[in-house]
Amino acid sequence: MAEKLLEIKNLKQYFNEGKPNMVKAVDGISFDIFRGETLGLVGESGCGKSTTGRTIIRLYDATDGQVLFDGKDVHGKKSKADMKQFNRKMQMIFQDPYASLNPRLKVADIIAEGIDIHGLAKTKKERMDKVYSLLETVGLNREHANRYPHEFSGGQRQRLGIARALAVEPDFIIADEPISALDVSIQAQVVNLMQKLQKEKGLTYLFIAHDLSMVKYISDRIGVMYFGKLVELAPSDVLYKKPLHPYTQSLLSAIPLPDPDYERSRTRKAYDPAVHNYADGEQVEMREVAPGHFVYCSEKEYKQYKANY
Amino acid sequence: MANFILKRLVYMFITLLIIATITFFLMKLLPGSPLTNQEKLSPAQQQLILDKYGLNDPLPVQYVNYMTNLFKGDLGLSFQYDNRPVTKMIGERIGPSAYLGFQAVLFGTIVGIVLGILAALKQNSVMDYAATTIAVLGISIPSFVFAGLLQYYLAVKYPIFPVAAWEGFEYTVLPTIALSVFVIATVARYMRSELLEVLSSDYIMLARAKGVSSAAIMVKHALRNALIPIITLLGPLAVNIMTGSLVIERIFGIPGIGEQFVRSIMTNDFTVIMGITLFYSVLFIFIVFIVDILYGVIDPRIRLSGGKK
Amino acid sequence: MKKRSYALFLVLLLAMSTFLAACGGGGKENGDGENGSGKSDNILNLTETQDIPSMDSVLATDAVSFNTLNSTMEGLYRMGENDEAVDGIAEGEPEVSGDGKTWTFKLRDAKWSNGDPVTANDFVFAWRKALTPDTAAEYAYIMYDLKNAKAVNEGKMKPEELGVKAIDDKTLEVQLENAVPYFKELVTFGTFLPQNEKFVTEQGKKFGLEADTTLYNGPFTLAEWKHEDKFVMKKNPEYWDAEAVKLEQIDTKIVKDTQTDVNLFESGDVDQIKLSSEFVDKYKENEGFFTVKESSVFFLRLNQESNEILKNVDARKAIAKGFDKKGITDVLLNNGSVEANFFVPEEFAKGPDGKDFREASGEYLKTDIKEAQKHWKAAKKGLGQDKITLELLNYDDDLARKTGEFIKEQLETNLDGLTVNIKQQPFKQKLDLETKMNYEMSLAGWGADYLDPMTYLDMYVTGGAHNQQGFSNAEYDKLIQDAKTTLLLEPEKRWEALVKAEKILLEDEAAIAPIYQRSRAYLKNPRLEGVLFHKVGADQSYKWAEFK
Amino acid sequence: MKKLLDVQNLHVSFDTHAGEVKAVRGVNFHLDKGETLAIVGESGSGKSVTTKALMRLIPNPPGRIKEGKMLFEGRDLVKISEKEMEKLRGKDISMIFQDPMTSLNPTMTVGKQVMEPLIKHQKMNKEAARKRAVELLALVGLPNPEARIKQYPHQFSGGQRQRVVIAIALACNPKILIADEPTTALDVTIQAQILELMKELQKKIETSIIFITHDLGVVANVADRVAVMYGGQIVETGTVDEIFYDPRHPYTWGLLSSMPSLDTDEETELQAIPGTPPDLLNPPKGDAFALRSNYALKIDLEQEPPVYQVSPTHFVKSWLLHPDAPAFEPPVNVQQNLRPMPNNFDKPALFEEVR
Amino acid sequence: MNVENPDKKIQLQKDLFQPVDKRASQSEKISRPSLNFWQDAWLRLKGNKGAIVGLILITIITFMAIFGPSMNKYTYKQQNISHAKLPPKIAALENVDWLPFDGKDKDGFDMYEAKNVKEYYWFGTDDLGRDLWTRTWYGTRISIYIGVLAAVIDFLIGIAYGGVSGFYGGRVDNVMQRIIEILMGIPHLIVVILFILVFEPGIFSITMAMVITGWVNMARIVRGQFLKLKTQEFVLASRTLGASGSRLIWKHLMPNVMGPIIVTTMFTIPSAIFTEAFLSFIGLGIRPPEASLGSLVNDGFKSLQMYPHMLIIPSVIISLLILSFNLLADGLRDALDPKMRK
Repeated sequence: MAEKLLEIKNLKQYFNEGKPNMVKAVDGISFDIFRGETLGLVGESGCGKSTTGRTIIRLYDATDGQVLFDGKDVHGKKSKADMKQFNRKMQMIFQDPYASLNPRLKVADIIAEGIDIHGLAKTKKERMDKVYSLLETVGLNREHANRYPHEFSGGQRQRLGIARALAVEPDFIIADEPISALDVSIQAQVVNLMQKLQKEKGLTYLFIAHDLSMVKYISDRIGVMYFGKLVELAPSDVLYKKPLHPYTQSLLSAIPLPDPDYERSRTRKAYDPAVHNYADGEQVEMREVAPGHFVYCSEKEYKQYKANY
Repeated sequence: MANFILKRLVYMFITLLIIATITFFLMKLLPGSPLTNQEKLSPAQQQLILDKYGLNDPLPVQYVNYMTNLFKGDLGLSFQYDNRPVTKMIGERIGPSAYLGFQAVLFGTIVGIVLGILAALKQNSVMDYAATTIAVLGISIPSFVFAGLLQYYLAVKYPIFPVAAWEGFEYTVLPTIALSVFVIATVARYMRSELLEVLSSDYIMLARAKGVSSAAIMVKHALRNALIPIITLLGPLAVNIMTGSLVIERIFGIPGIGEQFVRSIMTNDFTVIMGITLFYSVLFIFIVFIVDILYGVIDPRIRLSGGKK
Repeated sequence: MKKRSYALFLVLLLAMSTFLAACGGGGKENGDGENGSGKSDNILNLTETQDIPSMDSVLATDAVSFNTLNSTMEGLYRMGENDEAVDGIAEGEPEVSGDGKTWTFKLRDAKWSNGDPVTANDFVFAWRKALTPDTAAEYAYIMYDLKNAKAVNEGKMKPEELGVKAIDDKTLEVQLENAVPYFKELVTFGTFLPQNEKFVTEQGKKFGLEADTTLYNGPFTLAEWKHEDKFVMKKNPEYWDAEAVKLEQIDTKIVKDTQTDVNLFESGDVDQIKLSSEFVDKYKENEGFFTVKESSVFFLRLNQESNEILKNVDARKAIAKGFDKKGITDVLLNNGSVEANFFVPEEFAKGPDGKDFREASGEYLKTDIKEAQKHWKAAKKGLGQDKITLELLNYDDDLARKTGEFIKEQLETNLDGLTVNIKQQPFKQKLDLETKMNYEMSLAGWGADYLDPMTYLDMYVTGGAHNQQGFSNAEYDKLIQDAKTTLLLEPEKRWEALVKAEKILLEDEAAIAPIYQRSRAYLKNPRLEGVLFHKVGADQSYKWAEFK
Repeated sequence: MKKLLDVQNLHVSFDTHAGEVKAVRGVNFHLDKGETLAIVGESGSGKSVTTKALMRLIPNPPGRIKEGKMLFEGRDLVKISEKEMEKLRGKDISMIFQDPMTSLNPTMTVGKQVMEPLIKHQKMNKEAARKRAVELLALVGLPNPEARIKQYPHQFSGGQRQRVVIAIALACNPKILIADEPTTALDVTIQAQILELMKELQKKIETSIIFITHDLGVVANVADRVAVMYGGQIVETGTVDEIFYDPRHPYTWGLLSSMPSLDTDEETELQAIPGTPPDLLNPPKGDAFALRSNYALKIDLEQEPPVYQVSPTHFVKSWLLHPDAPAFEPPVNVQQNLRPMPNNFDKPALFEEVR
Repeated sequence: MNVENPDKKIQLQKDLFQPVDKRASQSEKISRPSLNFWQDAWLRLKGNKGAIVGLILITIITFMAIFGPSMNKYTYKQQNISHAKLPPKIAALENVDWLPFDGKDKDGFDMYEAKNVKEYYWFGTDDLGRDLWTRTWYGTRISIYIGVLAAVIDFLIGIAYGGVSGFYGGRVDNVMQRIIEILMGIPHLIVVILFILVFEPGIFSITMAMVITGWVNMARIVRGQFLKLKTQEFVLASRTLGASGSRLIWKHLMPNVMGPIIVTTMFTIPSAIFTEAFLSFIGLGIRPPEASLGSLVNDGFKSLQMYPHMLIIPSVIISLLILSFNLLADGLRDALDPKMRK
């Protein structure tokens, strides 16, 4: 657990920079991901969690900050070979199972894309064998290789997306809301698969979601984002049991659970950013309240959290 | 808003300058000279006349002269019609073309919209096929044949309308019909597909769920939304039609600018070609600009400063 | 608006169904409308294919301008019946000096439409203006017979040195370079019309651009001029010969499409139209149908300067004889045009003996396929080629196009191994290519500027401005030169020289391949009479027109 | 309690170029006054189609109600004319759609859209309707409604738009409110607010709600009764407690066990339902769920199961309740929550009532 | 479908109530036949009557354009001036009264008899005595050729320009869009005419003249599609895999823009045919004696009243051709447009 696979330092991603409609999608966040763990990233839509993921994998060039993967900076100039190497090590699973597969390609070609790009198969047969084994890995079978994406259901498509990412044997996978477009019954298929793969292949995940119960289930640690900032980061149990930031508390109190009795008694807490009442110039930053439990807070709040912990 | 308009105006101005320059040099590519009765002129005389119009100057000098005059609002004199100022010629010709064009666009749009609605109301019904067929039939016959037949049957054989001339409303009926055919077809087809899309949208479903009647849904909800994309279409279409159609103007004896334009090209009447081209470009760019502004008025989602969403 | 749209829409549907019905049944009847009904008897309705380019007589170059000027202006003389000059502002015959070079004209009392009298100075002013280089009058060359005219026009002399002066208000004296026998007819040409100096100066650049910036002294005045739409002429009460003018008004509508023209006639909106050949069959039995023979001759220019094949006289003769001219005149044109086995047209110029030029000369280059093939064989042998490709330059006129297509097919069929490619260009561009001699064969036409064979024949002197095909023959040059100078006072000899020249041009050299002399078919309201047609200058005169 | 709505043997099909898609295949359910019925099922199970059929909003072509009755206060909604249906829509039955971003007309002010049903059904004049619209928007918790009725939908956030849609739906105090996944597109915090709002308003105007969702958490939160749909049919209905604490259908088991609760730890594997929903172009023979079920019997592949009644309110369409069927244990995390239901019959009875 | 009499079921054999094996693999089975995008589109197209009518007509006309000219002994340029302007006459149909194929003119006068013509001209002759059957189909061939050629070149330039502009985006796109804006501001007519004047009239220059103004439309469509597609997740996915630009373009973007492009191309063909007809109208059409439908219609137009066959036959064919291309294009749009897909 101790080895840092990914270090994110003060990452910033602004869109339309310098224009009146500038958006600070990610506004200076820092965190580490350890080898073999799953880090969950939650927050409301528009809070910047997806942008964070895409910036890490360099779909966007960061406005500022650093992303160190295996100690090497992801952003900044890289040779083609380095870039290819990087692309093999870090992969992504996308949110929309309908938009994430090219409708004009056969499943075999979709899955084999990484194999083709990186020349991982020497013969056609080897290529197809890999495709078949990947299909089987994600619970589909070889007959599916010759079909087109639109013939598959959402869950199946999402598994195809996973197979595609796995084809290059990555170390690290960013899962960008991989289950939020799926039905409940199907979500478990994907989550189980991801867990299984993590165990088998020692993968590291950044799991981005807004479904808190699933995130809690799959993640080792969870970060909560609010308007481009990371407001709380803690091991998942701790986060659920001792949420410190009022936003996290509000978020947790809003999750409905499949238990009528619990639902009858649940009360929701609302979050009003005004409660912080930060003074001008007050230093607000991530502070470690307890070991591994970081909260975005002022010095005053920090003392308070610490006292009540 | 003001900023937006100012910026656009500057853009428009630069675009026009470039267009003027391009046209100027394009025209120099035209083989032949603008002299009217060259057939019988001696070479010495030809030189004399070319001198008079400054056509013997080196090209850069001609260009500078032209642009200087352009800034003064002077488009020069016609070669074909001795001493007639181009500005005046355009002023006289544009009237009938614009009037006819406007009438045709108005009539065509209304008929097109009605046909489009009829077609969309019951998709794949007899009405749909009939409306679509009328729409397509109209543009399947070459315009000069169509115009010729209109004239022959409705003016000569059955003298309902006058044959040709430019003397009052009844003289505009046949050319308007002939001109509007294209508008009808274009608008009807767009209207149909846009309406089909709008009618299948969620907010129409909600309106129906509110108990709004079909007629009210069409008028209050669907039409406006379906019309928005048609405005983009209609702008340039209107420019094209209002700047005159050679065919219609020739056949119905209309003193319009379309006929003038073609003739000036065929007779190398440089100044007139330039003048009409610039006039067309100004109109085109201006209309596109107006359409953009209109968009903001009709579609509340679009604010001029922010661009389209 | 909506209701109206609906109605119009129904009309549209009706139109389409009628069309379909007509297709199926092949509509039997067609309404030969009653012509000219319902219109006032004193108003003549006409059409023109284009607007008047200019009402400034010295700048006018085209048929519409000259026609309108002819109706609204009066020069020293005007063209009367049979292309004879009749009195205009000049009263009676001019006085001609013994050497034929000084002509003195007496002017009658006539008025401009603003009331000013028409004086000799008006002529002097206009003629000088026409020849001033700044004016850049394109028809200036027609005045080159005036003394010093060419020099003035080329800026080598001052306009004041031109051989024309006003002795007094009513007397005009003209000096000529040569004793031109046809000068009286020549001054009927539009460029010789007078202009009121005061008015012209007043109007400046605007002169001749609008109805009210132009001054008239002819049978009619231009009362209304809507550019590109129509123009209206009204009888001029100030005209010296107003009594002879029967029409009150002439309305001319600009109509560019021949079909529309016919439709307007059918609907009775117009009293007289030119018929294009497509319509001749339909109307040739009509009471109002007639044809008018013009002076225009159409021929193939054969470029002998740059084209190796056409340098060969046999090849030229083969081409000139190798196509069916009669097919063109009788089937294609179908309007009274005659096949041309000549260059100087028939019924055009009469010799000193009063006989037509054509009677004095013969027929050359008649269609004769066998002869043509013989020549062709000889040509191929001479050239040492068996496959020959020639380009035929043509222009975007319907008749020209068809003529070209026909000739191409004929030549290719009749002359073995010949391929003709047609290059079609707008008229302007075609002329430009001819001027640059950048063509091989070209379909061309030439119309007379004055009533003398010279207007055709001097084209082909070596280096002539309109030679444009590299034809050069010393004997020819000499004959023409003599006819222009030394022989002027010996009409018979001059006539012989001209006949000989044409023979050299055609029979010996086959420099060009004549095709046809054009006639035009017209359709008029049968009650319309007295419209005169001319072979030079303005095409028509309406001064004496009337409805019977 | 009186049945406000009674749907009997409803069949809805869509004609596509590939053939007839039988989206709803014989659905029976009823709705009592004042209650909330949740319909749960995955996408394609026919839940949305069922409710759209109730509103007669199935676009025709390609869709059509093939068969069945929809009795609303004794009137069969299948049979009445479109005109009469228009009078009902928005007044007696109204609807909320899934995506608030697209369910408001972008070119019409919010005020007008709220006023529309008021003017249509309550014959209000413009002024009265406007006043009422302001009240309604205030009621659904939109701040500053006076100013906001003049604004256009794009000036509202997703949650606010859904509030507007609710205001529209409730404008005429409908007897039935159909909410088609009203919170699926929203963030959890907003979802919670909207759910609270709906419950609050239900109390105020005593409307009955049909709530469609695939989120069992939401079901637990809002429902009085639950109908579980699968493959175009309702496979289990019961009170909310019966469904969560005494589920009988293997599909319901699957649904419940595929969701982690907050205390499911990482070591417990989720019980995923394998495979994909059936293609209703060619519905499988027998029990539609059999192919994905861990508890399938041979007969499931042959014959469609009948409906068994477990309690007066609890119905299950499964062969597992047949006396001859072997006794299966439900999955572990369902077992954890099982508790005895007081109203259960001794033995499931074959339900024969022809409804 | 409905539940059978439940009483019977109670007595069902017990062995039916045996658990069956877990059939997870079977549960992933896809029951529908495998259809790729194009097969699916074809199915949709087949359902569109208009499109099918269009397709059939195009096939027939194309067939005639290829084989029609060689169906009789005449060539498209062979003249027989003594046989000029004959109405249509077809051996088998000459005695059918209501058909206009009896060799009689519009006044019922038998022109063949009058001119002593023994031959049959199926579509009559023109005013140079050329066989109109041959010329019409020959002209159809040229027209289709011009239309298709223009469309293909439009297609290539449009894809290249629009593709580059859309794919690279940013400043490149900005500059390229400005260029397009300027081009749009210049009246097409002048460019078209100029082009033909500079490069002598002929099939190629006519086609190029149309292309020179036509590609802009295609480029805009391709660009729009590219801009839209390149943010799609499947493209992002490919980028995260390290796909090169050309791979993204050829494997991912291009196949997905084919739908709209094909539709646009289908609309380009009729408009090119029409433009050619217009050029004929102003005298800049195909070089004689070649023929195109446009030039035939234009020639016939003048003889409308006297010899209607010279106008009607080519008009009907050009109209049918345009109509069917439009119908087919409409159908294709419905079949290929993702908006219309479920």
